[in-house]
Amino acid sequence: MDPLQLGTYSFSSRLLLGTGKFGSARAMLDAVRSSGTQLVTVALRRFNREQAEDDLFGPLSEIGGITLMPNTSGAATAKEAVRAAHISRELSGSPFIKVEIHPNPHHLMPDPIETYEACRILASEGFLVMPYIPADPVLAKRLEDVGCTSVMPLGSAIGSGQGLSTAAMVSIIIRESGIPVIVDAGLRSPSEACAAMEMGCEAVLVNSAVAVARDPAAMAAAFARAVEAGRQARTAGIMPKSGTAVATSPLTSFLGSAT
Amino acid sequence: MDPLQLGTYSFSSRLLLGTGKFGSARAMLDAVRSSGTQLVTVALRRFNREQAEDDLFGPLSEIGGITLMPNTSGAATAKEAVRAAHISRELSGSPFIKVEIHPNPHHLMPDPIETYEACRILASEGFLVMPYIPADPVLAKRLEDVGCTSVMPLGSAIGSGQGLSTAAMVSIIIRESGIPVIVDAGLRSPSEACAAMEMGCEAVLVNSAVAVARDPAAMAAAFARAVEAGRQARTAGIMPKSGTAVATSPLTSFLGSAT
Amino acid sequence: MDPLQLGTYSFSSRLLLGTGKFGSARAMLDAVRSSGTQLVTVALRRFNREQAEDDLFGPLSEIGGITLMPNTSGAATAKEAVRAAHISRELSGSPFIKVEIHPNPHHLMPDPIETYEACRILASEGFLVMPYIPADPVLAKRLEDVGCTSVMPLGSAIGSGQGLSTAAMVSIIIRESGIPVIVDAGLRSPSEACAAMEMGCEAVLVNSAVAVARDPAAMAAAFARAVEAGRQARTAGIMPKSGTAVATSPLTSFLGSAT
Amino acid sequence: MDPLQLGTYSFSSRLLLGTGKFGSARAMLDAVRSSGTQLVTVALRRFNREQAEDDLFGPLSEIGGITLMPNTSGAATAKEAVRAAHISRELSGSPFIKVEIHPNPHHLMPDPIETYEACRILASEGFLVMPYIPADPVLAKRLEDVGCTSVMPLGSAIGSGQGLSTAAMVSIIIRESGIPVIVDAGLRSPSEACAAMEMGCEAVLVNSAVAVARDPAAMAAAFARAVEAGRQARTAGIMPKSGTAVATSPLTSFLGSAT
Amino acid sequence: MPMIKITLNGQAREIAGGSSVAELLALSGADRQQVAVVVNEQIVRPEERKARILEENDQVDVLVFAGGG
Amino acid sequence: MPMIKITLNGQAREIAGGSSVAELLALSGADRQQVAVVVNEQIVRPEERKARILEENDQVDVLVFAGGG
Amino acid sequence: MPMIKITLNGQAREIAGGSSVAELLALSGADRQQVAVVVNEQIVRPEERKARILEENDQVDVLVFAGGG
Amino acid sequence: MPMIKITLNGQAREIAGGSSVAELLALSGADRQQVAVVVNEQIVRPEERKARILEENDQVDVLVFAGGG
Repeated sequence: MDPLQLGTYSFSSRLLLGTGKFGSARAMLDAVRSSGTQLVTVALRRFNREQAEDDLFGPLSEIGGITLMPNTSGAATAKEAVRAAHISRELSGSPFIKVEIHPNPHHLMPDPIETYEACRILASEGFLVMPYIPADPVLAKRLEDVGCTSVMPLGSAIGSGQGLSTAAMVSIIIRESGIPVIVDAGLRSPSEACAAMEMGCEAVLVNSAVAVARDPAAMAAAFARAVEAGRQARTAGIMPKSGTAVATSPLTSFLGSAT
Repeated sequence: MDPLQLGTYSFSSRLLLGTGKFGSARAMLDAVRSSGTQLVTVALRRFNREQAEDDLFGPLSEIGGITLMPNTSGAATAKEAVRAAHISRELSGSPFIKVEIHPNPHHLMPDPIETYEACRILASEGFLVMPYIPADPVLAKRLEDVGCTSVMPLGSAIGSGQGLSTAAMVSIIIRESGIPVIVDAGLRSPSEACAAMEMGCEAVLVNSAVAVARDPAAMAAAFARAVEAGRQARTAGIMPKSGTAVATSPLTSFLGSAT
Repeated sequence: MDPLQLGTYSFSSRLLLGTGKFGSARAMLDAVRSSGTQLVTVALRRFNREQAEDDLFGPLSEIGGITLMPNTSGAATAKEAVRAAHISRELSGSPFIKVEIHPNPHHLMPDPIETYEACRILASEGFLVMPYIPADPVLAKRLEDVGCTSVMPLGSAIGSGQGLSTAAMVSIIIRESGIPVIVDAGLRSPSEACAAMEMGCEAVLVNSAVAVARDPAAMAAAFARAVEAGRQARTAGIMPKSGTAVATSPLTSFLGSAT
Repeated sequence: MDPLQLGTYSFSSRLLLGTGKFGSARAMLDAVRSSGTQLVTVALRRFNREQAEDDLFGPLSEIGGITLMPNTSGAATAKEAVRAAHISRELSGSPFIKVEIHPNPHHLMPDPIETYEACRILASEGFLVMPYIPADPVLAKRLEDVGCTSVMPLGSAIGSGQGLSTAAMVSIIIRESGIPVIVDAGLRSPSEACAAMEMGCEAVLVNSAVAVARDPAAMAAAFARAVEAGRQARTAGIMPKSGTAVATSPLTSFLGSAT
Repeated sequence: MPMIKITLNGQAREIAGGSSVAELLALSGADRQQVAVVVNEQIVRPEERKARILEENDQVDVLVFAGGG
Repeated sequence: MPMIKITLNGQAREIAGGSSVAELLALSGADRQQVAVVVNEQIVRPEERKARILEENDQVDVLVFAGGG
Repeated sequence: MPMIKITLNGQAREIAGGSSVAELLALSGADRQQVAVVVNEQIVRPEERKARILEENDQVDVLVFAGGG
Repeated sequence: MPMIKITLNGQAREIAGGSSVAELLALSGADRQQVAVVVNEQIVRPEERKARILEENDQVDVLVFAGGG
């Protein structure tokens, strides 16, 4: 399939994977492998010698072909997000940063004002900025204007599995956008990821749906297939809807000839 | 993936493909090949020496690994459908018959009364009966009781591309059914086929969405991938929906520590 | 509003009300009054002197202006439904009969074969037959052909409150039907009843949504208003959907004149 | 019904009406009357002696009981919106201002950054600020924090008639909001307005759906009824959805007793 | 007079031989409202209930309208 | 030999009396592929087609598989 | 008296020097309804319109309420 | 040598005066993986950690990458 272009980076996989909420580091790593993902989100956390397994940097590096996209989770303001980005880059060596500023723990919805300010600053510092945003067409365009590499509108609340509830707005964002649009958050199943790709998203970011599946590695593979199917369908030209039925078989009446 | 079992037949592909409405026999054959389908629908038509290309029996046989499932399109009554089934079996040598009785050319919706009667007769004659039906849970169960091999509820009107508009009823049919449920008609894109598989359909039957795509062969491959993804997701255990957000990243407040 | 015509009967209210599942006979009667309904369903039950309040015939007669539509609930076959209809007419003196044949207590979905047979017989006997049916366009048309007064496709499973899940099929039924189409079962809130009327239903039948509301009488009034609103909107001409935005305000640029 | 409280103003009608796109001033005025609305939006336009009918101030004042809510349509920045608000207040004598800043004429989606800034300023100047916003929960909360009187999230693009496409986000906004939430833009029919009220909106603002109806006055009345129905349903306690059917009739088997 | 066995609304019951349907209704407290009576699958109209004498093993159903959707 | 009238796929047609179904197929160019043959609603199997002689007013349908959904 | 150039609602226009805003409104037929007047981005209230004399290059906007959503 | 008080990942802690950031990491078992170190909001690069001596009341954060979406 045609590669996903983000800044100067090119990825053959269009499935971005989050690493939170897995039952174990092993389960997460198996899912990363079977998903074929090349861009993976991680989050900063204070070192704790009792939870050495927390540290994902080593294990993820060993897989190979993986680029890290740290997020700014925990930041409630632009200032905090910028600081988290600086620390993350120090640790990851990656120019990618997922800007994620959600002050309210009940719904984890992004703050458009703080997100806009943080993205403006980080883009000017040369980060490849990937903001997690509400499905807001004008905000998306303004983030493009300040130099974001992609916009990542939410499908529904993080971890809710309520799917692409924002489809109408996301399709406007796609129509107007000059940068890749990636749906992030809320996708529950591969069919939803496939639908996002059919709409014209350049990629999808999934975490909970894989992490809490009974078999995360199998679910990761299923998402990978569905994302490819959706991209392929988009380029193959999806049929238009019709208000009426259109026969696929000849309606020859020979059968009635003798009745 | 686990095989699709229909009567004594076992298929590795869970995508059934219709052969109508393609721009050319060549386009159809390319789509059949790239879809990996093993069960293909065809329709009876009077021989016409001017349209020798109409005759699909030869070309489909050459592909290999394809089982034919003739349909009874054109039949408006149980009696006509039974006659079409007899003629079709003579020609196909296949025990599969897609019972399709739709008296109204405006919407091509199946007739439950005539369909029930035709299926009763054909099942008793040893056909592997695959009826195209409205998404009617009790009808589906009664068809199982008279010996149908599968039931194929419609997603929406044939060729309309309005998708799985009957999802609520189809999921009841699946819950109650002791035979494979296959969604037939109305699917517009791979994401819809994937969703049908996630719901628990054993397979999907697609025709228009592939036949009228800009690139039918690529669309056929996309459907194949999506069907596999949906089946795999079903078995991997899809996450439940949640009314609220559930964080995927630590919300540690270290970033605010000094603000 | 224009009256609802059913056989030779004319009703100013387009809200039909069921009487089951209410907390008390009083609550039910208050709801009937505040709904303004003129056609009410009841069900046969064996007399039990310990539950004299069960008997709704007297109280409903006292309200005045109410026509009874007994249902055949409990019938699992055409034969049982016909018998229930005879007994009900004896007791109600009303020509209306709601044919309701649902063999499966898990989903209470109607049996199309038995329903068709029962309706054929009862219509020939002069009943005003109102069958509760799956949202099946051909079945609906065949029931019209055998003399039914109306068809009542289900919106979703009885008592499930899942709304008009069958909208796509119901709209085909409406387009093709020569008799009033009434949505029965599954409606959860007034907006859904309103939407059914906007689609072109001639009336709606509601029971659970009113019976289990915190305030059944107020909910009954809300449904009555919503049904009127939907009918009025249907006749006032609902705007078409548009793929794009269309300004409602002048976009004069005077404000920017000096910037 | 309980009144709608906006700042120190109390309205018995919960339907706000826009005055754009009507075929004539007379049609608009008839719709305003039959809707029973008490809060009406208008837009500034340069005076043109050839289109004296443009001037709605006089005619609307004559109706009586109408409060004007001028909008800032045409403004592309906070600065322009603030200027439009000052001019509008001068002309209307009303403290209400609908802040509407949409730079892109293709989709007319609001700009969250400029809208936030304009609202901050106007609220501090004592306006009753009613911003038209994307369905963004955090933006809504921040607008409440700077003193807005209400937030008016869009249902879908202005004039598109695509309905409450943002329902999932709007319900989060309602759950979190301490000020009235009013759905503005995109509603196509009364059932959608009714649904918005059932969700917990305090009012709805409608324009195109009434203005372009075949019979605007009748449609306005239909919306008024639907809004009342939705509010009444909300307070009467809407039933929960159920995954399964729940019988409304006794399933006594007496009918089968002798079969 | 000897008692006879009948079935009333699915329950076995004894009543005095020679009783009429009307008497059964009165005994059952079912004479103060509109009811439908079915004896051995035959509907017994109000005007017939005095005359109709019950016999051994009669299946009697007495029905009313209850709440239904 | 005299011609007889038959109906082939709904069209009136004349052929030489005594012709077999197999001969009709050859004349019609329908002998190079798999076809189903129905004469007066009876299916005529390949092995029967040489022997089966057509008669005046026979209704003949020759069918193939075309694209269908 | 000499004419001066002003801009009225975006259009260049000449009026007699020394004219007031109120006179401009009368000339423009805008004195029979409620209008808002903005001169060089400053709002001119009704009570100020007689006294406010227009000068060369003044930008004048006269605004009314039209239909809007 | 006297102990000094610092804050490590939000927790009060004492270490020997004159200790370097590198030494603190070794004591904390944080020297076997890639970590980010922030002292008083300033990032301390790996190459600076030996030289950077901790002082009374320093706020030290040692961070790693954990799972996140």
